[in-house]
Amino acid sequence: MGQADPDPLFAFLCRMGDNTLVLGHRVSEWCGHAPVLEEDIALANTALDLIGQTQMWLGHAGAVEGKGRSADDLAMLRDVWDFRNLLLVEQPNGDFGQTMMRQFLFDAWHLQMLRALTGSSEPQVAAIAAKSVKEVQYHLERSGEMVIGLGDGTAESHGRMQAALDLLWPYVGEMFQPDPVDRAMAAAGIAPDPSGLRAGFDAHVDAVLAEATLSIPEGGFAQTGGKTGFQHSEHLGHMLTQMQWLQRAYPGARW
Amino acid sequence: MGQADPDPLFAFLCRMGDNTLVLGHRVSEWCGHAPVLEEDIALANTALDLIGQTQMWLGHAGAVEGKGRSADDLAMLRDVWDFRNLLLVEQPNGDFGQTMMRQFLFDAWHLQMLRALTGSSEPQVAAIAAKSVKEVQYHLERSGEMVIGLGDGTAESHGRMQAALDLLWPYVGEMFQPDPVDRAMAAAGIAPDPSGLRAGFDAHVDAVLAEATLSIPEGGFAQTGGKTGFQHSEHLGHMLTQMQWLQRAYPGARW
Amino acid sequence: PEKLAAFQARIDAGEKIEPKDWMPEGYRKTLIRQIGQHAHSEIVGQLPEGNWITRAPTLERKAILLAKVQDEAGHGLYLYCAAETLGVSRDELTEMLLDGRMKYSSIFNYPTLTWADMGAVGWLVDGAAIMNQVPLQRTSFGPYARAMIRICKEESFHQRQGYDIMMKMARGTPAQKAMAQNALDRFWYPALMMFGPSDKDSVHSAQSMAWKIKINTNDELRQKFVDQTVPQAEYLGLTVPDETLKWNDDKGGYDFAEPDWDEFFEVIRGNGPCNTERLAARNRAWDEGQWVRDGLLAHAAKRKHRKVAAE
Amino acid sequence: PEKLAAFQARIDAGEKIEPKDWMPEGYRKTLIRQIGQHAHSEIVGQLPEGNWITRAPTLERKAILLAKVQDEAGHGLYLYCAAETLGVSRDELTEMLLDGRMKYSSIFNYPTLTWADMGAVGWLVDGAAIMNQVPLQRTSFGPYARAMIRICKEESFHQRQGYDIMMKMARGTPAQKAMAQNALDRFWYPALMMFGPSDKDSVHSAQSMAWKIKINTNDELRQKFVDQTVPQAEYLGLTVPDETLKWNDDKGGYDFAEPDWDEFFEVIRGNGPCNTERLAARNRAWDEGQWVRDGLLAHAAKRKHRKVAAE
Repeated sequence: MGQADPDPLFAFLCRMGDNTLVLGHRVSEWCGHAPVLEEDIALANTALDLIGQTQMWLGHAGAVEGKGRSADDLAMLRDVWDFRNLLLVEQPNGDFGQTMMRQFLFDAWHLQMLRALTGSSEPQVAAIAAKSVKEVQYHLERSGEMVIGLGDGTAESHGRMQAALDLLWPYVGEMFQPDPVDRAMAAAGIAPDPSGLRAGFDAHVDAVLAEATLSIPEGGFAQTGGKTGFQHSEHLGHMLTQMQWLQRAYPGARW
Repeated sequence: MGQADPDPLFAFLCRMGDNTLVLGHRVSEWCGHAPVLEEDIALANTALDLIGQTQMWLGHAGAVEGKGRSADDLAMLRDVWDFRNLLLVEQPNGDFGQTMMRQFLFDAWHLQMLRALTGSSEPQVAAIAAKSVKEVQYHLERSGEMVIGLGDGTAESHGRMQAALDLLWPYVGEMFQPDPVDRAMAAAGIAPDPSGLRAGFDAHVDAVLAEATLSIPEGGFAQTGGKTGFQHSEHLGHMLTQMQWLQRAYPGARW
Repeated sequence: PEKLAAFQARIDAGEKIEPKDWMPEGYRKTLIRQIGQHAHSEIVGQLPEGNWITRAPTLERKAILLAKVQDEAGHGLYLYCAAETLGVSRDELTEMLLDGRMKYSSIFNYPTLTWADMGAVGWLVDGAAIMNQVPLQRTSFGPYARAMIRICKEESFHQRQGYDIMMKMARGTPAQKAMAQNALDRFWYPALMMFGPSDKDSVHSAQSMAWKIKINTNDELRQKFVDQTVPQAEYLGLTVPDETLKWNDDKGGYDFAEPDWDEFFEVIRGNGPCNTERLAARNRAWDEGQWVRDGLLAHAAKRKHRKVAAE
Repeated sequence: PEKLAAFQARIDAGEKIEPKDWMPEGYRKTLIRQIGQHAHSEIVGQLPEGNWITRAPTLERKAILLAKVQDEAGHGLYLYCAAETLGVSRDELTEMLLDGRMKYSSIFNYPTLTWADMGAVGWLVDGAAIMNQVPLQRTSFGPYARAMIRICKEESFHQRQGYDIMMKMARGTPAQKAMAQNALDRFWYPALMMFGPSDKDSVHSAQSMAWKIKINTNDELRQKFVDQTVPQAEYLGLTVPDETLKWNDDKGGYDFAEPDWDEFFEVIRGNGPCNTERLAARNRAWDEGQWVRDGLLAHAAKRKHRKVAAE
């Protein structure tokens, strides 16, 4: 519960899979409520990609764990403290701009991470990354365009995007802070040290934000506790009440 | 599931208890978010009264059913179709005015009902009603004052209260439509025929709404399906995901 | 009048009418209403199923449901495009939906209350929709007919997925089976209503049929739907909530009870269980999206301006 | 200066200062800040526990939790009243909370993540609060001292309820026990921070102690809290997350690790896990309540006017 993750590979796979699970869920909350029909379709596409990636990551996590847990078991039957996603992805949707900013910041990290993972010493990790990297390349293009379009749009859209950036920026640092799990993965050549991804992230994000006429807020404080599972935000538990409802209410049923 | 309620007394007790359970839950959602501190306290009081009444009604329902289900079992382990509350009480809080209008319309019916039930042929029903009636008398005074104060306040508050009345009025009819359960209760002298409560309700509600300068919308259409359980609104299921989360996630645990 | 006769002759000959062809105003108006309502139904139809996406029981079920709702948005898009060829913009149509001037299918004013409803909607609602839409693949207006061909293909896929959910539920735990029966109890009559009132009470029918905008009568389609669906319910081990339901050898189909048409007209009038919520949800999406649409337009204009300036 | 000496003499003699009495500006200001912060803490403190009211596991637990949060609102009310006797209105204080000029206890910027947190908050947070507040029953300012008497009575009731939740969890299923330990792991150091930084780093301390606005040093109270709490944790079978924790016979108390004061100062600066959300929630409640407050005021004015007209 929380801090001690005895098997770092399992923990790492849960981190990858919980990120896509939780963000995919958040994005799917938009279904039927987007500002334009084309966005409804695009958001559903993103969510579908993320759900598919979740099935791969958590499926492999279950296999590595070796206790017979399926991807669904991991998604539907763990409580908050066992989740290993970044705090960023569990943040609420807010307005459409906030959703797009969250997506953009995540995509920019995600792409760096997946690119590095395509060279993983663990063949299954490399394979999942290879399958995901093209999807995420596309996510990043789209979310970047949206950030630019809305950041450099009207005064109102600019203001909203800047507010979204101010709100979400403190969740960026967590993506790059290495911890024992990361070090074990790096030592085994399974995954990169996340701190090494920062330069690539910054280069891309700075360029997009500049074009979007948005400014990164001052102060480098980083909220942490998501990927280690030590302390999620209150939002995650509320998400789980919905996401896990049927599996909790009807244990053992097949759907 | 739904239509056939083999034991009308059990069904009737669930109706009473589910009304207070669901409305108590809705009111408790305001906790910490009310427009004035005094209202936070007052809303908590109302919710507490309603939870207390729920314990009595559902406790007695479980006893009548004779299958060993406690009030908590009934509250926490039934799914939507087994709930027998009025559609009115499961409607979302909306703004403070909508919450107060819902409360007022419910209180006005609730008081009529409880007064009649104090003379029930079923001693336990009469006893619960006698305990509840003073609380509800006070709820009605308060919610009526709020409806008047906000209806006859500023143009904005008037507009919001009229909108709340327009939205909620179609849920009033269900309170007074008798069905087989009601007829069985009336025949046994346990509860009044609900249609007989309408005159008292109308007299009080008309007077308060007149003072509040609000107009009852035209058209007598009534939404139904809550108290029979045939067709609740989509809101109830979402409420249950929260309300029942812990009992569903940790079956058999004691708290 | 000569033009009119020539137009009718083309239709009778089975030719497709294309947007640039001459057509009577009545034909155009009727088509705009019909295609627009159909498009709106796809859009509003996202909501009852969208209501369960965040509660889907497995990752796979979530993906299937999401993909389905996404298809509905896609159908809305084709249909708005087909309507636009008749000279009405998507925004105009949307505004008519949002302020209540245009309708959408009454079925989407019913709530989805359990996971089994995802099955029932696919099986019964998409099933009834296909029954309505298959003949429209042969409708006289080209863009509409082509949109329907594409849509029908996806809808029948959705229907099978819905039936598959029902099957899992009907063969599942007692609670799941009860959910499945409950869903059928609630959706049976609303599904029958989807074909519209009996033809004798239906306005517009004769002219629409002459124009091949409508191909079969409402009662024909409803009968066909019942005849197809009842054996499927039996196969699932579920009971259709109609005590009068009975096979009639003479007509080679089932006799069945009419839905409550008073309820139908109340739903059309705005008194269905979810009318207010559905329209409120769409209005909210539209209003809260205003700044997004404005922002993207402003950016596109800036970009264009910069490009021109740079040339 | 003479007045000042007389004032100090009254305090030294154990007399209570009352609102109408003369008092130095510094005394007034310090008290407004302290009572205001305390009131704000009660108000913001509704939120972390309020977060679990809709998920309480039983009807009884829901009622107990709701009553507790209601008590906190009541404490806020007494304290605002006490502050108002010093010439500042509740609305002024509220605005200073909402725009960040005034603070509230840093502990409420931590999230509540499981039901066990309802136990931990009661046991540790209310426990620490009582430790701070009991001496303040003897504070020199009359209205404040009287408010504290009332509040302390209720707080110790809350603390027992919290401990009772922890007990049920710690003696419950393995999952419940794990939840209880997890809650202790997260709340231990934030609870230690509630006493403020070590006195050597604390501003205002000396003057406040002379004025009997502050009675004990932060370190004294923290030590007392640890000494009281560690055996309670042991009784629950839970492990305090401090490997250095050790009984020290010489001082008759525990040696324990300091909390991470960098984290404390970040939280104070607005960088706690929930600062943004807590303030946003209070601002939303206030802003969305504006029309209600305006409406009720307008009605009261109308009513008064009518009454006057009728006389």
